[in-house]
Amino acid sequence: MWNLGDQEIDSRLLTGTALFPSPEIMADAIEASGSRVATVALRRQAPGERSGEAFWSLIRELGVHVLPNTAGCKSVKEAVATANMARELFGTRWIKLEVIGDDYTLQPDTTALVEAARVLVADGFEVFPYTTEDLIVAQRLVDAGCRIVMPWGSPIGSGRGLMNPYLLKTLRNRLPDVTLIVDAGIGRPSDAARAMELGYDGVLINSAIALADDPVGMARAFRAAVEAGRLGFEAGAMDPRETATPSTPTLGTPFWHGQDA
Amino acid sequence: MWNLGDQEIDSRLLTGTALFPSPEIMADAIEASGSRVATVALRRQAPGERSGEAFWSLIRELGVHVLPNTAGCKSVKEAVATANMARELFGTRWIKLEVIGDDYTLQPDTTALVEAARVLVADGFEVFPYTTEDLIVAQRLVDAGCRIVMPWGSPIGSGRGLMNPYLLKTLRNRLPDVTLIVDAGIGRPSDAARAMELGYDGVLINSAIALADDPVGMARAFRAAVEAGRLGFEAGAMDPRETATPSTPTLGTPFWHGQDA
Amino acid sequence: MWNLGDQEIDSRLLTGTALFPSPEIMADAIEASGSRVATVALRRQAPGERSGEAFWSLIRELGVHVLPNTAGCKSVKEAVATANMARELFGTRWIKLEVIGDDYTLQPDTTALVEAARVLVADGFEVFPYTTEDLIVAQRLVDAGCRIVMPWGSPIGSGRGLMNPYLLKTLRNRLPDVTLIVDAGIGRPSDAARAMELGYDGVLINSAIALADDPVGMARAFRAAVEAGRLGFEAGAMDPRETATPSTPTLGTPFWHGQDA
Amino acid sequence: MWNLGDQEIDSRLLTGTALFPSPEIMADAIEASGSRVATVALRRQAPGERSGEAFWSLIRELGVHVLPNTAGCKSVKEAVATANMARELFGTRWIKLEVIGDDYTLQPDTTALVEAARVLVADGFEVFPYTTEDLIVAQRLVDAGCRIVMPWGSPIGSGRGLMNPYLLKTLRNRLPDVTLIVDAGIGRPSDAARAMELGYDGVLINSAIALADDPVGMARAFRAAVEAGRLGFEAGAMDPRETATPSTPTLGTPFWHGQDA
Amino acid sequence: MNIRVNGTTREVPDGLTLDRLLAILDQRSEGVAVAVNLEFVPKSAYQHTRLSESDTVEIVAPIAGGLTCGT
Amino acid sequence: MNIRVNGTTREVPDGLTLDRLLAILDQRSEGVAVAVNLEFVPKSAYQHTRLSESDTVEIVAPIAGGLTCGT
Amino acid sequence: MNIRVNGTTREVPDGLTLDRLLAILDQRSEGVAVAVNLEFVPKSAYQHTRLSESDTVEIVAPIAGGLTCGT
Amino acid sequence: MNIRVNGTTREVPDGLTLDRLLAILDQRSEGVAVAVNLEFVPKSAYQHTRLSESDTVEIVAPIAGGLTCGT
Repeated sequence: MWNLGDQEIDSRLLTGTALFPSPEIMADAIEASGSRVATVALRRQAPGERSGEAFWSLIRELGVHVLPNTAGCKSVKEAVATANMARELFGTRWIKLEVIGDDYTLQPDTTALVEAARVLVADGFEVFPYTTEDLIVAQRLVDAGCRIVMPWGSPIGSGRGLMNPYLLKTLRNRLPDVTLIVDAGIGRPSDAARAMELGYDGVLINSAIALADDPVGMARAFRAAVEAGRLGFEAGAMDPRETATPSTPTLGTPFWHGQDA
Repeated sequence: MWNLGDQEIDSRLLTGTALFPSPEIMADAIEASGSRVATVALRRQAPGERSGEAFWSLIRELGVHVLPNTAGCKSVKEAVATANMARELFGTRWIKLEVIGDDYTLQPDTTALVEAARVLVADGFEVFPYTTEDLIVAQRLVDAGCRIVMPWGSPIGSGRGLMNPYLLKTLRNRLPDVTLIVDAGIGRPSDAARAMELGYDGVLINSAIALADDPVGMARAFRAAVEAGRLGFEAGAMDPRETATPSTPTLGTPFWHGQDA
Repeated sequence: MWNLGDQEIDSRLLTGTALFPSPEIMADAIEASGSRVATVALRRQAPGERSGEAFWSLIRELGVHVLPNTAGCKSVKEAVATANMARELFGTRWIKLEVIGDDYTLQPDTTALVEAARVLVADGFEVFPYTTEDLIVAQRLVDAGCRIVMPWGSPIGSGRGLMNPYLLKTLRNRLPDVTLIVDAGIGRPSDAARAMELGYDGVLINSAIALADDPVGMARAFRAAVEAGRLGFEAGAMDPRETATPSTPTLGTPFWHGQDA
Repeated sequence: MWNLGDQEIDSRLLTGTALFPSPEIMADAIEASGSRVATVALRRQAPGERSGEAFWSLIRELGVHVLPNTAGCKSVKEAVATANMARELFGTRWIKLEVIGDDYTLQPDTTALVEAARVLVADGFEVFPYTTEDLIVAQRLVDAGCRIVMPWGSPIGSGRGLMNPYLLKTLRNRLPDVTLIVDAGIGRPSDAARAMELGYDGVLINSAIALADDPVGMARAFRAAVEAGRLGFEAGAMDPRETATPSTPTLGTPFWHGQDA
Repeated sequence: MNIRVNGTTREVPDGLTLDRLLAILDQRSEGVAVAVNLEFVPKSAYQHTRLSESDTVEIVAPIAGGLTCGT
Repeated sequence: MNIRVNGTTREVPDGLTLDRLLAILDQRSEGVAVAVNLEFVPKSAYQHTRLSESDTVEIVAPIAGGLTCGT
Repeated sequence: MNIRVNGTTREVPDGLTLDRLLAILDQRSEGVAVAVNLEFVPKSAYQHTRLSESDTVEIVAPIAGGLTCGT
Repeated sequence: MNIRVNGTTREVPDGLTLDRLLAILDQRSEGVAVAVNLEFVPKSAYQHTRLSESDTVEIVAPIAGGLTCGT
């Protein structure tokens, strides 16, 4: 069990709900993942349409904590309005705050992000800001009242894993009391394990599960990987060494060519 | 369940028994790891000493398959004699064949390795050769009758993980029907997961578990990591992409700046 | 020849002047490097002291363009005052703008950086901002009037080379008309060559030259490396391939085992 | 100047002659590269054909040392016969010994390689064996009488650079007195610089120059890169550090927030 | 007067309130949330929120969502 | 009155001008630049810049410099 | 005659058999395995294996083992 | 008799010598080198090297060459 915001939960894997082949596969995959937190989004309602309700029912049945995002927002104003709409619709004060600065890399606009975080925290939200590995920005988010910071591993949907483990590790070391979650770019279970070994509190996965040949199987894989990485972090991994070292003791090796022992 | 030699087993994690803080911790760690195969070695018996028996009893109680190694051997002749002594002592025809060519890197002498494998296979052994990622050597080992090939990840005990994933992947692709196990150098659970994602059939871990601050916890970590990597392999991971790709559909984004839709 | 701000210069290597074993070695190294731009700084003058003048004379004799920096500044105000003092003292409107946000990583505070850049550009400076690889920040710096942007390779003085080649390459692709210079973290000549191969316009080196066993020799090394990387970029390097490809044509190979040709 | 076998030469770049767009571009590129050694091969002569002579004349005009290879050979016997034919044809006892064990990876068959090297050294050849980064094999080649050993960087023509810098460095450290040349896989000038920084005596490049958009420009790039890497090796590069370190001295920084100094 | 609803221009009666707009659109207020001119409007205020010429109205509903979406 | 010069507190005559401060410090104005209270003061203004109680004066000179310096 | 047992030179009676050597060493044959001059000797042959001057005998027992051991 | 020359089967007179083979092929001996049955034959021996049924002859000339060539 660990604390994410004001909730005590038993899984360190957060999942997205997009891009799955079907709603059923999504539901099965989230269940298989053991995840207790699922991200959701908003879109314009077409007149007379009802698919939003069906989706929302499905999510409610899963019994997970819902983490709405401000996907697609490009300004503080858009993000704040979207957060408020999400709070009303989903009945949660959690908000995954995204303020995108570039359409190609989908990179966060960190200046606008900090400003939006400040507004939303003041308005009672638990803000989960999606940011880069920039330590100064992370510190500003914390100063703005964020208890959780979510740096990217690599650009959203790229599946490139952890582009910059050195700075991610620095972030962890410098912000020991902040809940840190790697939020984008993870492609393989080993990437998620690596993030957890660095001491991150969780990882958020969407594309890597939803776009696998077998999303449910991949959900299981990430569940195990996050557990593996966390256990590894807690058990204190050995450091890499420059040279080879035998793991069988050398004393008493048979056929030792040598002088009288 | 999978087949390792003539045995059907349910774990893809093989463990070493050396370097643990105590025999009890070793036994607990192996149990926690879920491993069904443990490596053992031979050493010169000091007159009147009995510790070998105590160790051997402990291993038998664990109920695992025993995989004796020819640790420390530097010639075909030494390796063959050691394999035969091990067969008599441990009552198994399995042998982890090591013929070391260099004291500093503990690197296999692949020429002698192939020759020793040939002798031992002819003599009825199930040979698990410890080798490099050299494809030609692996092919020769297969030609010599090995059903299992164990390339290193990096030098023994170095904890550097997979030095050369490109060649390890090549080996897997080119020898699809051989049982391939990464045998040395793995330092972190994520390394083990990575090896399994490449399609390897198993990994053998010793130092990384035995030298962790908490060996039992680390054994659990590796158990989960091996499972994660295997599940990930079977579920068909997405490929890394050059560019960012949104995982929330863009159609219908609120506040879309734009023309009439 | 290329254009750096309003100057036409013939070397793409910019050098720092700090940390050298002696002023003479500094002068010899800069000369050996072929660099036409040297960074300088300001410090508090102790009463009666004159070493600043000696240093300044030495630099003037080298005949290089002087690029003062705002080293150590942590706020917009400090940076702007320092830039103005530098302009008066060194008689140049060039300023390497550093606004540091963290004492341990010496990481730029990108929000303050953009603000200071705006002020200084309006005041007639040619601003060389030291920043991260953040594309949005780089774009803001360009919007603020910077013609030159200097992302780090890795933290100052760390010698870790290019931490994040993927984002550095993205920056280059997305800002094709901006003068881009890698400004920190380069440790080895091959790192500098790599930066230039990515299409960067120049690199700024200090520690890697000044702290080498032989700074003058290392200056020569970096001179050649920058040239190599630039030539390589211009000549259009081949892309890495997944598989081996012979460079000797196979047709007509002697001893071809085969059917009648 | 350095010694390659019994020759004193002034360039550490060896070049291949294959895959160029035209013989003229090949000649111009070799000249631009400053290389003093060019590899050549043999092929079956079609009746009445004369192109071999034209090629041979062109090479002779370049005035470089000719290094014939045993390209395409897959057995000791083929390699030895090819070496002897090459000696007669090219009038040199130098031979680049290749014994290929796999058609896809073009990987050396190291066992056959050592055997062929032994035969050829005994027959008076100066053998340049193309091998992997395997230390034991390299030691056997030295034992067989080779003064020069040429490990691959990565598979021939793959342009993947140095796959395994750790083992290449180990090879250099363990065989300080052997002439070591990286022989395949180099894709970019920075790869060549890196190999030289590791202390290698030279690099052999073919595809990366011949397949560049501008082979002559790329030849110049590699010339500079090899020089840069060698100078960097000789000048003693700084080691990467875990943390940032300022290169401007901190004492006397203006605006130092602080106590009375 | 003309207003924009979810990116589409519509002609509606002058002084229309938000709850009436939803009625016109045959849109129940459950399951949606609304912003006018980039400001969130809570459900309780629909009745009293009077729209003006050129107002921009966003009516949104839940959807599956992962990380972000570019537009 | 007390002012701070380069981080050190000093007692100086009330209403001192910047050029006089430099003279007191035996500091030629060539080769240095000055900021008062984090604002740059150009050389031409030294004569007319009158210091006040608690002012912070920075007098700086060239030094070798590379990238940044933490403080 | 002199033989080497596990790296140590020992004087033993001429023509000693392997089972007698173990008895002299107070070593039960269970739990150990033996090689003479780098050739494995199965337990069933101890009784008939006669040692000669300068023979090298290895008597080994189980130990924890991981990957390899350099010597 | 039949021999193979550079991979192609050819019928040639019984007992043909290597220099005669080259003549038949209209191939000058300068600029080429020869191996018979995977053994190198130096130029000086062409005259005395008599070919037999099924012999394999390789006649090679210089070509541009880089690293290796697979076949």
